[in-house]
Amino acid sequence: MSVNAPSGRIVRATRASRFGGLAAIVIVAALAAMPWWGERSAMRTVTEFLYILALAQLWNLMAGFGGLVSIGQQGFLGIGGYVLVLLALKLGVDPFLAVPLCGVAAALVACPTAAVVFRLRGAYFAVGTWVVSEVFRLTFANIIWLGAGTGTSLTSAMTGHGAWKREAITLWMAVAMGAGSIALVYLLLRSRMGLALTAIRDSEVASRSLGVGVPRIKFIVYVLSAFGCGMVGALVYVTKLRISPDAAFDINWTAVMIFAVVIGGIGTIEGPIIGCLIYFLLRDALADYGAWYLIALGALAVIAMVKAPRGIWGLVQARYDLRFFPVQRRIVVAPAVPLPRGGRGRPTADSEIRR
Amino acid sequence: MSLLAVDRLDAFYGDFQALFGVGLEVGEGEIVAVIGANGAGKSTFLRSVAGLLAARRDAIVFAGQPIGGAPAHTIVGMGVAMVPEGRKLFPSLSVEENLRIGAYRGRPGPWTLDRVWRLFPRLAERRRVSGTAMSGGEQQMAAIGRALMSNPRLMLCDEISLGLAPVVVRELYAALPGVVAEGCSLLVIEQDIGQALRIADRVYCFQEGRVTLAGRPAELTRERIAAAYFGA
Amino acid sequence: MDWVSVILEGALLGGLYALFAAGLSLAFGIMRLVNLAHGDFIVVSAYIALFLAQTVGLHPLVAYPLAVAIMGLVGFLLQRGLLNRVMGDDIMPPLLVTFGISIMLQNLLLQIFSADTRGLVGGGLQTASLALGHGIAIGWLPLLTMGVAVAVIGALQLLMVRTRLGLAFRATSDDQTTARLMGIDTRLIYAVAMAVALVVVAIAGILFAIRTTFDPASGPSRLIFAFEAVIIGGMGSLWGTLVGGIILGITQAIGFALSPGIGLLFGHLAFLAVLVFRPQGLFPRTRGA
Amino acid sequence: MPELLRLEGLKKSFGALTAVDDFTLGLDAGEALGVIGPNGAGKTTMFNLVSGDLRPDAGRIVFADADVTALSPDRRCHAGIGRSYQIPHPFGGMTVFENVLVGATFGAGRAEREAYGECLDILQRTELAAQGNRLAGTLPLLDRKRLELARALATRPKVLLLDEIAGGLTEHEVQRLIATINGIRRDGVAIIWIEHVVHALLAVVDRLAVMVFGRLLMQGNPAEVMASAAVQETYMGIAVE
Repeated sequence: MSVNAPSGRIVRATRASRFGGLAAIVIVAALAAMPWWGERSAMRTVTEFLYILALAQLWNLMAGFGGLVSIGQQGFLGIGGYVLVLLALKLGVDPFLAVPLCGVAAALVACPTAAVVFRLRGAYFAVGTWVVSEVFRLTFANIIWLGAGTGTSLTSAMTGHGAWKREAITLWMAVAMGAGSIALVYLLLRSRMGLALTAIRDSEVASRSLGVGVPRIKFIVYVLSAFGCGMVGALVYVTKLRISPDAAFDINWTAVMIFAVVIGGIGTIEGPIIGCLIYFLLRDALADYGAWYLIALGALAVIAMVKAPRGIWGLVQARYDLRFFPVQRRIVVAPAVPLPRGGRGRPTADSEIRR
Repeated sequence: MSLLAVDRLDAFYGDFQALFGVGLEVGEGEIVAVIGANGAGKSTFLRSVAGLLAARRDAIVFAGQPIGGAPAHTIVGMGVAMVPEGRKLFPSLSVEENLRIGAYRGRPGPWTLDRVWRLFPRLAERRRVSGTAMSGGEQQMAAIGRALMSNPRLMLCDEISLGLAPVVVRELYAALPGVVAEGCSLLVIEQDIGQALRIADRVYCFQEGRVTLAGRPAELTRERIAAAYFGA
Repeated sequence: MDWVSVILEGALLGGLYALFAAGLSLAFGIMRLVNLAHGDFIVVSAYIALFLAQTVGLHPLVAYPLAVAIMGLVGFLLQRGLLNRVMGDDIMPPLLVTFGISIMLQNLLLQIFSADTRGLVGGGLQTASLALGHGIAIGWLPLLTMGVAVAVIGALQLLMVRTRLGLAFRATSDDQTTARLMGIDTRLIYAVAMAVALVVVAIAGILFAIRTTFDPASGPSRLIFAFEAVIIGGMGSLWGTLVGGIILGITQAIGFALSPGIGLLFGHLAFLAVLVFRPQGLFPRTRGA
Repeated sequence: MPELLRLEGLKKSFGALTAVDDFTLGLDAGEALGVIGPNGAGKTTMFNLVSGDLRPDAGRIVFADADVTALSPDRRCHAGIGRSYQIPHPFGGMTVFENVLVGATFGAGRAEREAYGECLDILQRTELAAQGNRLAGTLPLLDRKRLELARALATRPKVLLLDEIAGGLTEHEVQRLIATINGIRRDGVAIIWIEHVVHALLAVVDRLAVMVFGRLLMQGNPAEVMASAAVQETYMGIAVE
């Protein structure tokens, strides 16, 4: 994709990204075909990996690209789960149809919530989002009709589907959410709004003075993330078939999102993918040691923030300058000799872009 | 042996170099002025001496001891006090508390609270007021008083005439010889060249991070200053 | 429904919340640091006191002060060794590091002490109460907690205003760079500030653990109560935090009286109401004029 | 020329310190106005009031016959007020080209692809073309100042506020900056320029205003203003003795 301009073309794709695009299509196709070749436990793990990846990408969109650190996204995840209970269990709506509706419900709730939490800034915004999530948790914990504190089961809502069909659709939805969240973040960052979002992260004052409507951008990103979290929440409880306020609104949802993004590489699209892989490897490796995997994860995140704030992908990028999801617009002066690359040191005249 | 000897001092903001091999000396009981256009590196130089910017260890020697790159709070303990650009009084502290914090290291010496009240009587009347709830001139007096409270052997003054009416500037500069008499040398950055030439024993001119002129005021003609100032 | 004793009890509960909040407000006032592990340190101090009193067998009057001292040391080392490295203009590193610590502490306590609920011995204090006539009685423990809260906040206020350390705290809080020009080692001041904050946290933790049972996951909600008391009271003013705690205590007590499930919800809604209608809190300490 | 901008009785104080005190000034379309005065005279605060970063305690701001006093900074930018900052605020994590693109797409409201050409042109005019792909966070101070100018230009302003953009430049660079600004004026853009490098100002502005202690001391023909004893006494401090 390039546009001709008087003194150069604007290019985004890198060799890595062309290769990356191809690989992504192959992977998505392979995952989507799992119901035919994969066995059940592998499918369940892949489903879980993909919806956690979606959560991590959405958290990263807000914090890594927008500078908005929320520790209350589990609030919208919980809402997604409970709207599923309302629609599928109480009103008899097909659970798989209900999943997107749960996302919309979470987004609707996010609108008034945004008006409240955006009165706070920085660390206070973070704790404010947590309080909001607690308000949601306590609200549902007091609705007897939806199972109150002990929660409720969703199995009776699943009767309309055979086992194979249920697991296949669940997997496809997970693939849609995992790949969809990456596509959403990628396309959004390549758009005008992406420019504004990263501008706000770097300097809110300068963004305003250059015509960026800061509150509107923050609001859109907040509601979009809520929509994603709501859908993931619904999918989670389609698979778990049992929901309770303490589980649906558990802070550990946010802990996993944050640690995956921080360890993998905050502010990049590749980072959360690596972070989620590490999370699953660590959880399996320490599976029979109780909560030690969470302790190890927390420790890794703390070490990352101190020693490598740009995470593992940050280290790789500094070393090899690979970009699978190139968002940066680069000027290429005709003919195909690109301008010297920015980044670490001084741009030297003869430095060819390292692919 | 001079009180302060700066030799081949470089300074950087990230990969942007602001000072190029600066050399300068301040003798015991001397008043040295530094002039130069905006962005010539005057404040950067003062911040390096005060320890707010990284510097080569032996690039700055105070009273025979290398202090280059030492942490700011230890340099103050050795007797180098600073009156920062824009005065920077502490808003949530009263005038008296601002002066007391100046004596945080408790270095022995002639300067006490009463001596400062006598030097700047108007401050005594305003002692309970918050540090920033005063006029520019009064704030400047408090900032100088605060630096004196640490009983310095060398006081670094960054643009003390900044934004002040000439009559107030004259009053401030009138107080400085009294300070020197108490055994405190001065290194003064001054935007107002006339004021600098009147007060200083020796003058250095900075231009684009380099010393372009050094000498006694009497030897410096307007043309040499203009050339050093603008680099024509 | 005896509303008088409900409100009185809520007000006294506010003393505990003010103690929760004082440590948070101190750390934010001096260092602009919101410690997301604040609630977990409250629980950690309760477990240390429990360990010293019951496992090691020290008398509570020895074990509890010792636990407070240990927490002070923990605060100093935590700031000096770790948090000072990530402090800076960007608010994200300290936030994420303290969040990491919070998750680590909760799960570490889980592995060491298991998930069973525990309680601290209060020497019969929990049950003793004082009759005020007209059938109204208030417990000795809540009264003592309020007394300790007022004493601690008073002591902190005196420290800030009367002492050399207090001057250094306030100067560093106003302008860290200029404070260094006064000869203040601001990194050391940050460590001392966190030590003081965790001493207050330990006092709160022990009183909280005597009052109710606790388990490794009790931390986060304590952080939220502390945060709400600070916001309701107004950022940066310790006395405002006490009033914020009392208001939070009362709203929760009313909520509990109406129906056990929605006590905390009432508190959160009061917090959100203050946030929307008076974001700067009820008693904001106006920065120097 | 019709009047483009009018400041009426602007007042702004921080506690006891009055930064801008009953400040009234007008600017015609396409006109270039220089503003001088000692540091701490309230010049940048006045700019913050015009750009909307600060709200005045009293007074009005009228721009293109509309009262913009209560308008937010982004809406004033859309109206045509372009602002550059004395202390540069680059978008450090984005390339220089992308920094300018933000101005073009959000300030001037143009579709991204259409704006590419103009952004490259602006990079050329402000001598940043070679730095186009470089992360703005790694730029030296002088290039950051150029980026402030380039970004503000990209918003297609009717009036451009420049804040000490010539400070620290060599004489040769000052001449090139003067050429760039005169080029901007040829496009009909009005300019208000706060500057210490007085000879650069004199080469561009039609009118000169002197601000001291938050007040307008005097304004008028640049040569006359510079020659007046009052200006030299308070501002220069050299000539009088």
